[in-house]
Amino acid sequence: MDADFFVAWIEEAARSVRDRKDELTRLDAAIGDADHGSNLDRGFTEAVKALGDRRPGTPGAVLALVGNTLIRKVGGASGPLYGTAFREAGKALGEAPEVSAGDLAGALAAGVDAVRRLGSAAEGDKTMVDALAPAAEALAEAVRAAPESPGAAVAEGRGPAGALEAAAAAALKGAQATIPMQARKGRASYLGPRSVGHQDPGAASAALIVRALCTVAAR
Amino acid sequence: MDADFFVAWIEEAARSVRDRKDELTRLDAAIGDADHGSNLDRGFTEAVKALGDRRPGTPGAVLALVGNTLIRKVGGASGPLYGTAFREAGKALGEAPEVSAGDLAGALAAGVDAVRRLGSAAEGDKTMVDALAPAAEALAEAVRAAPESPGAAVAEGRGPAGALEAAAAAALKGAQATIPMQARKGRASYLGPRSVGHQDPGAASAALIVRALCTVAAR
Amino acid sequence: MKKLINGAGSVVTDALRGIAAAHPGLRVDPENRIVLRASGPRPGKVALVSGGGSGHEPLHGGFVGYGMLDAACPGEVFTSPVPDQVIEASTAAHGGAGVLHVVKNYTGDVLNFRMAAELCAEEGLEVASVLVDDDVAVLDSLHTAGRRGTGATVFVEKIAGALAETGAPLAEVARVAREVNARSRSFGVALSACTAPAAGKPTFELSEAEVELGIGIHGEPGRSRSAMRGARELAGAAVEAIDEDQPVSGDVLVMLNGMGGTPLIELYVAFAEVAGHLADRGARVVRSLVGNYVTSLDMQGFSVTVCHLTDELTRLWDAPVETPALRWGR
Amino acid sequence: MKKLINGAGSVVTDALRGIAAAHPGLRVDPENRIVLRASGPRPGKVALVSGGGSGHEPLHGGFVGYGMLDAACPGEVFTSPVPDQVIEASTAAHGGAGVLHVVKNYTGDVLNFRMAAELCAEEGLEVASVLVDDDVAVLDSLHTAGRRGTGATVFVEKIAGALAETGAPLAEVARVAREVNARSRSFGVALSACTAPAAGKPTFELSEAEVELGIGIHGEPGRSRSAMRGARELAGAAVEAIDEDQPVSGDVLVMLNGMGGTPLIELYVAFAEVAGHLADRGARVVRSLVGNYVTSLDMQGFSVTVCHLTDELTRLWDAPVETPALRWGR
Ligand SMILES: Nc1ncnc2c1ncn2[C@@H]1O[C@H](COP(=O)(O)OP(=O)(O)O)[C@@H](O)[C@H]1O
Ligand SMILES: Nc1ncnc2c1ncn2[C@@H]1O[C@H](COP(=O)(O)OP(=O)(O)O)[C@@H](O)[C@H]1O
Ligand SMILES: [Mg+2]
Ligand SMILES: [Mg+2]
Ligand SMILES: [Mg+2]
Ligand SMILES: [Mg+2]
Repeated sequence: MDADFFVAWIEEAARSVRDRKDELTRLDAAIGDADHGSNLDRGFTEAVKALGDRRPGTPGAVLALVGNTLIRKVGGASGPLYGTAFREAGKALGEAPEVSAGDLAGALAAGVDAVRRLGSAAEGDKTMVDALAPAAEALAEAVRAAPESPGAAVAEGRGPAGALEAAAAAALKGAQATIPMQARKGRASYLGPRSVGHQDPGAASAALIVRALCTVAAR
Repeated sequence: MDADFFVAWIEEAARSVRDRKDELTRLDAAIGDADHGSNLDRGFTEAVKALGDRRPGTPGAVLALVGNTLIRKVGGASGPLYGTAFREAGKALGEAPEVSAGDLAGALAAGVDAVRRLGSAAEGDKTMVDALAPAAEALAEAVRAAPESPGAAVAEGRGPAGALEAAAAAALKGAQATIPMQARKGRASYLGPRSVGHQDPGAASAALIVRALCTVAAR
Repeated sequence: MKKLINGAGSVVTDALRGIAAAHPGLRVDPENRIVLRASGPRPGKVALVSGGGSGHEPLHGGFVGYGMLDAACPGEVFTSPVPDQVIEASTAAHGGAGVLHVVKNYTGDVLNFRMAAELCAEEGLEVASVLVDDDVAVLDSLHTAGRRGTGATVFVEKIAGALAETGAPLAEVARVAREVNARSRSFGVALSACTAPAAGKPTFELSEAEVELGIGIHGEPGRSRSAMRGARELAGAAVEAIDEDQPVSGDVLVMLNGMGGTPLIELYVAFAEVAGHLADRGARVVRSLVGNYVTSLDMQGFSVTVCHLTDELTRLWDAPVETPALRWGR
Repeated sequence: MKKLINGAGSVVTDALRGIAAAHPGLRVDPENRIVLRASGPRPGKVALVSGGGSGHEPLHGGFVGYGMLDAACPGEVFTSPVPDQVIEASTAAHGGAGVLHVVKNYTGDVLNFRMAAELCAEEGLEVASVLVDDDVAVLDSLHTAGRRGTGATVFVEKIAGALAETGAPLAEVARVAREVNARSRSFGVALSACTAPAAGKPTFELSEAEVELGIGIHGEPGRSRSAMRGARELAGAAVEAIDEDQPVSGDVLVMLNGMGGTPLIELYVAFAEVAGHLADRGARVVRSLVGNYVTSLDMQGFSVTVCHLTDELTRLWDAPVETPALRWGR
């Protein structure tokens, strides 16, 4: 996977966020402040623009630019959190012009760790971590199960695309699992028990973003 | 008709205004500021209280007290207008302990004239004058047609009660005739052509007050 | 429409208690319903007295204080005060140099203040009156009660109040008050109707797609209903109506006034557009107010008031003022 | 819900243009979205910088000026500003004596200000931060993001701003800011939800018979829903919640804050009740603010903030201030 692949991912994520913008905002209206959809839409739109302007040459540079753009353009809680996640993921990919599924798994793990640290959030707190962490684990697991042999693995559905499918499914499951949780981080925590019964908007957007990765890999 | 008759009139008017308070307010909401019902209710309630406290001994004194109370308690346009009408009507009755239907007709005419002067309003301007003026004329007319011979006149239905019935009917007709008018005085005039199609609240309350006179006379 | 009140019957008295508790610079007499300066009348100074229905807060009680009003008399919601209040206020505020009544042009206000002025005169109190009638939405013809008094009231009270503070005689204070009124024009737009506590429901119904143009400050409908548009177009409609009546030019004082239910962020959006439209017409906004000054309960919407300044008016506008709602220079 | 705007996308920039047009004492940079004092940084004075999502006007831009903030950075509606804005504002406001960031305790504000502070520090700018977290409706436990910052922000900015104006060093200014926060508690009540322009509909639904108790300033629902009651009872609920957390006593500064859609007459009614409840508990309201200071777009409702004063805090509260939304003494 090269820089173009990662650019394509961000473009796909941007499309998907735009398509689901109102739904994300609606989720945020229920237990937050009704801006998550516009926040991410603004951020990913700017990220795509920045990528088009600067055309970074490596996967690491792509993610770094995305992370910085999100930090510079989103604001709110999700801006620094997603921004830092992309920046740390980019850092993990180093300066290689091509990366493997294993590298990607490592990058995703690094990104999730960054969110955990910055937001002091653990799984079960009803945040984006609840979608991102299982996705990172599923990806690492799939990669461990099918070590790098692109041809065969892809044929069996366990290559990058198959592994990413597992990650996307895990993210979605994780996002849905936030519904019964009581929030302990972010704005939703102010609601106490009244936060139960609603999906966390950040977990929902995280599932979309991981799904976009899988969509692009399956092309 | 003595002071008690006039006190009974005001009590009946107060009851009637209270009963129709919401309707008067609704009429005022359509082309004014939605306070005519509460204004008159407050005023007549206070007038009844003042009459109870002070028990004036002549018809003229009753009306003067009512007028002063309305001026002191109502505010708005209707306070000074109705207040002055009652004061001038009271003045016209002088200090006589008993007054005739003819005296009453003269008093009503004096009251209407006072409203006309104070409000610079003519018939057709869509104000209380459009109910009061025809009532005063009808009363004067009925009295002219059946000069003071209480027994006979009452039997024919043309005594005080009959004459007052004519006045009340004229007031109601006058009030309803304000519906198609375009207002030229008061708040409703701000609406220009949009004031057409609504009954003037002051004309409606005037019809109630004249009707109360008739109700009491018919007892 | 929910209201933060104890009951429709006590809202004016309850609010007066709040005003008394909030502003030690005021002396509130809830019994007689008058609001005075705590410092009492200043001998030799013309006293400014104003009043009108409640529901327009901070008008008028919020403008009592140094450099502005000496007394205010709030009536029931949207109902002009009774003469007794005006007489009481005038007597209490009188500093021996006469009293100026600032009266908004509504039949009720005019009649009640006139009666009060006559009775004051009988008592030997010198009273002059100035009528504020700045609302261009009302055709000023023999076929109406004349123009309504709205936003310009704030300008009249501020500027005449500043002149009174200098010890100017009654005739002079009345002269400048009339001049401010003559040089001011207003126009209002409603996005929603207001709900009077006693009525319990909105005075008119507006769909999501409509606005009322040319509304007053008592919940009455406007001159016309029109399609809802953006802030730029609505501001344009207001500026155009004003400009048609009194062409805007030169240095102007502008108030972008909220009707009570519109948040400040939106008022700033509208003010930017008003300033733009005025500049397009060659006028220069040299002084301004943006906020809720002459409200109509919880109505959503705004009004624009433009006053053509002279050097004297600018100087008096800039003079110190210390009231709950307007304060600078001290 | 109609809005007086040109479009959801431009509301913050459009409002900033209005703020710029209305307040010559401010320098507004709509590009970078920062609001500064027109007079520029004062050498040797600690600079106060605050910011947060838009939709809370006059917070924060309306508190920029002598005796209060040096700069404000408004984010999108209800969205904390980005680090670039904070860095830009801090750099522009810096007078060589360090910068105090006044940060309301929300994850977004905390993270963005923290990132900005780190980057400022890397550039050699001395930055201290004070976190405002006064809202007693939120349980302050490990199971939440901690208490929200609401009304006390105004007190912190005013009082710390007054101290900064005296030339006090950064540590001192930060100390007094933290003290004000520690001595302040707030509680809010909503009669209706607000509508964010981008969302287009209310964030929650409330029937005519219900209120939300313990709401924040971002349209989020409160801790609980309860039956609609009169102003006296609702004010009582707010005072009680505050008193339970930090018993009210002695001399207090009280803000009766409107959420944006509630008219002033109702805020005065509520303030009278708050003052009464506080008196019943033995506290004395010696300073107060009644009006729209920390709003939540067009939400109807109010919040109460109580600050336990010390002589120092009272003196600093009384010190001159000259901002669009708070002005006295000059
Ligand atoms: N401390 C945290 N750790 C991890 N994620 C968080 C934290 N706080 C908030 N979030 C995530 O951010 C999302 C909200 O993002 P957004 O609505 O854009 O920001 P804001 O809450 O500032 O309005 C939440 O749904 C949650 O997933
Ligand atoms: N100039 C006037 N002359 C006669 N009647 C008037 C005049 N102005 C108003 N009215 C009457 O007063 C009524 C309104 O009374 P009310 O609602 O109590 O006062 P306000 O208009 O001050 O709210 C109108 O319906 C009209 O009948
Ligand atoms: Mg949000
Ligand atoms: Mg009326
Ligand atoms: Mg009225
Ligand atoms: Mg937000």
